[in-house]
Amino acid sequence: MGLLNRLNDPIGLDGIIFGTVEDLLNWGRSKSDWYLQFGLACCAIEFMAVNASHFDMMRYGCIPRSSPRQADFVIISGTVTLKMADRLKRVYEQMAEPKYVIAMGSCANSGGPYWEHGYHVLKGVDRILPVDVYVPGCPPRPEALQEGLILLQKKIRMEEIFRKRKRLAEEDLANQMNYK
Amino acid sequence: MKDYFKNVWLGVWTALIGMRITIDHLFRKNVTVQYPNVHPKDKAGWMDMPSNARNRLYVDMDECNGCNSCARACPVNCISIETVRSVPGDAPPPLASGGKRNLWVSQFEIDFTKCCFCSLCTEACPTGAIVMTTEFEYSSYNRYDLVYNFVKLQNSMSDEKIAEVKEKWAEHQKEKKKEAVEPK
Amino acid sequence: MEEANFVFNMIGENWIAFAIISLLPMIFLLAYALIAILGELKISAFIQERLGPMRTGPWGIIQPVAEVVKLLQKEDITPDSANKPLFNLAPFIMFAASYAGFAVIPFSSYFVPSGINLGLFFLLAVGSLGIIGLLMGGWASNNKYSLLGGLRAVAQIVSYEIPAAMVILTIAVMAGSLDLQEIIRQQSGWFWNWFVFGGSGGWIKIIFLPFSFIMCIIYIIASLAETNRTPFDIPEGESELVAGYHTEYSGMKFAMFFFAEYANMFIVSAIITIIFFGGWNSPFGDFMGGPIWGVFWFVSKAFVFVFLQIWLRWTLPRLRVDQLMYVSWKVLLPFSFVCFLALSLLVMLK
Amino acid sequence: MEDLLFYLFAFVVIGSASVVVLSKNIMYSAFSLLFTFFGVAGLYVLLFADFVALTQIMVYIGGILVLIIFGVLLTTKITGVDIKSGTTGKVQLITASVVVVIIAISLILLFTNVEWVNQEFVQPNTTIDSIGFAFMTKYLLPFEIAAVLLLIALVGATLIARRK
Repeated sequence: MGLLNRLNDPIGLDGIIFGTVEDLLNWGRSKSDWYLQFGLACCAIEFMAVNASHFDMMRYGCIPRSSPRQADFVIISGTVTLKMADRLKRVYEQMAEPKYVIAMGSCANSGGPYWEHGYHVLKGVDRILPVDVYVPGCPPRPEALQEGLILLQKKIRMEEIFRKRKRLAEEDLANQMNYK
Repeated sequence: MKDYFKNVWLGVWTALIGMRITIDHLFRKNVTVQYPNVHPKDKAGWMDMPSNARNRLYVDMDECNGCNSCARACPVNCISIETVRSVPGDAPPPLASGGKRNLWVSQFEIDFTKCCFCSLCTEACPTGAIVMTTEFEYSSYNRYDLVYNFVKLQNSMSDEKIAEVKEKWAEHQKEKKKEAVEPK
Repeated sequence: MEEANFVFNMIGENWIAFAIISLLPMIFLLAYALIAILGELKISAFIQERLGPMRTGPWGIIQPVAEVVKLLQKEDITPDSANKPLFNLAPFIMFAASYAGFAVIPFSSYFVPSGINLGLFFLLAVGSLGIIGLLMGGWASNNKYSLLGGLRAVAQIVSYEIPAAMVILTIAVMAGSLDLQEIIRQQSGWFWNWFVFGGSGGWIKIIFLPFSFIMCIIYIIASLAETNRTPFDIPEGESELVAGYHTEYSGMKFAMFFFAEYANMFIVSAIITIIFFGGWNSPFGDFMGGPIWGVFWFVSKAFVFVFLQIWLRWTLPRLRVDQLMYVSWKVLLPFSFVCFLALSLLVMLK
Repeated sequence: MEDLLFYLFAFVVIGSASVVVLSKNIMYSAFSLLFTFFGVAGLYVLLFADFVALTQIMVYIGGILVLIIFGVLLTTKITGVDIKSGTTGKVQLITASVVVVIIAISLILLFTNVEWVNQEFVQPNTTIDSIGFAFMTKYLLPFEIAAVLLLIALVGATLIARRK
């Protein structure tokens, strides 16, 4: 189905050539996710559990990297205090594109138990980072984190590489037309 | 001198012990549970969900009488309930378990990004409408998808119905005010 | 030098032959790197009773391909305050240094890229070339962790080169040659002719057998340190230095460091195989002998030592810096001196 | 082809050596020594002195260059201050250039005036044997004296290091 449709316009950005290349690139990125060793609070315990033998995060192709330069995604596992937020943002900015973020647990999603009176807590990590997947739970079960991981991989598989540039150019053009 | 050789021997020997242990583990059966294939809710899983597992909340709107106990019990205020009082003669349908209801529950929102899954709301609930389920797979790409409005989800009240009920209550209030003013 | 390369035999000594000969180890290296990465992931997983990559192909066997595809499209960051020319040059020097080692490795009696008669010395010399790449990368990153990692790596490699050199000296004495092919040929026959069992010779060698065995262990330990593998991976110890000398590297440049590390692993395994375990010789005399089986024996013997390195990595904890220096200067070096004297005596007695 | 390689190596040596001299950043100087040493090793190979070439790589690159870089890294404050060589003043520059020009002119004159004997060169199969014999017979005394000197230096260095 998908492959046959691509035969209509073989050299187009959706065509069999670029489309397949895009699929391959997306496949590589989704199957080889290196995560940053970055634990913040109690969610990090569950995160460690996912790393350990019973759940084995490496099944998804996730290898721990301690340097943000080599990591592909970061799991915000726990409460992000305002003091840590600076550091977290810096670590995220040090990561090489393409980079992804999984917000794990209530604290990372929206401040969690501290959302109302926590004077020291960032109310949701999406205030400073673009979060890709939100995993609810306080803390989430290890399986829930794995589901988040699978969702992230699905998202990466669906990404546009060649079409994105075209689409952005079109949007740009449309914006300019509107402006005039 | 004797200590030196003892030390060297100890270093080599302990390394060999360690290597024997790891090579032993290399050929053992692994303990990994392959999550999407082996689900913890299946009995085949290495451990099924414990009976007191605290996961996603579920609210049975047919059982909810809008008493707000759960919202008051919630330590993080992640439950927000809006109720509309019913006018006389237009009472909501009774609870599924048979109790009387005086309030239309027009909105029952639980923000699962804030919820700390402490289960206090389930204990506070007089009718047992709010319960902890074993469902944990509800990650999402969008934070606002995690705010569950159970009224909408279960379609217990349509928007028109809510508007109608609100209007009725407003009219009722007006009439009451008029009645309160007129006798003077 | 006298027995020709099979490529030369087939198409004569011309440019094409040289090109093919210089590319063959590269092809081997690419294939080996994929296998070794998968092996590292899987062996580490099995040792910890996990499964390792499972969701990329059947049993995750194409995981390394995904890694390569990923690393190819990662952003290539050069930090703003880094010293750009040196920062970009370092991975290439590192990789060139480890690839240079492949120039003299005899894969079979009929294939060695360059059959110089100083092969062993060449390997020792080229092994020290990578240090500069490490130091360059560590310094140019303008990051304190990188710099410390680079300095530690250099201190470690320089001090472990001395026991390694002692071992190689011993082998030179025992074989009377530095030519790798000649060294291997002296170990032909059954496996008790290997240098780890004292080389060929009469029954007198039984007395010296422990010494040659200790020599082998000394070289294995020293080679672990020279490739920065656990338990000697303090240059990239995650708990102290973020990732050591390659903290600031990302994308393809990091992949080159990674690749060079795996190439180094193979080179030291190949050296162990050549100088102690008879290179491409079959362990059972003429059984499965010959040049084509030679490749099989050589590669499988080398892979055993690659496996040993991976096995040790998931067994032993990281050494402290002072312990590292203790092991090198106070344990390996005296032991290698004693063994050198003993084995020289054996050569005289034979 | 060998001519081509010779010019390549010569270019590498001269280019990197001029970087060593001219660069204001000491680190650049130190690291370009790598290419100088390597190019010289290549030239040795072209002269069929493979043992000397490998010794060049091993001793100069693996030992001395590392020591130089270590020295530069550990003696100068790295943070905040650019590492610069301090010998680029005008007086030194002029003096040095005069000396260099004189030496260069005399060298060129020397090279052009000497009658070079072009001898048919026999490629030796191995150079180690002859080096070993030369060390143990003809040049035994210099060899031993150099060894004693190195030993003295080693002991002295240990003594200095132990004193603190």
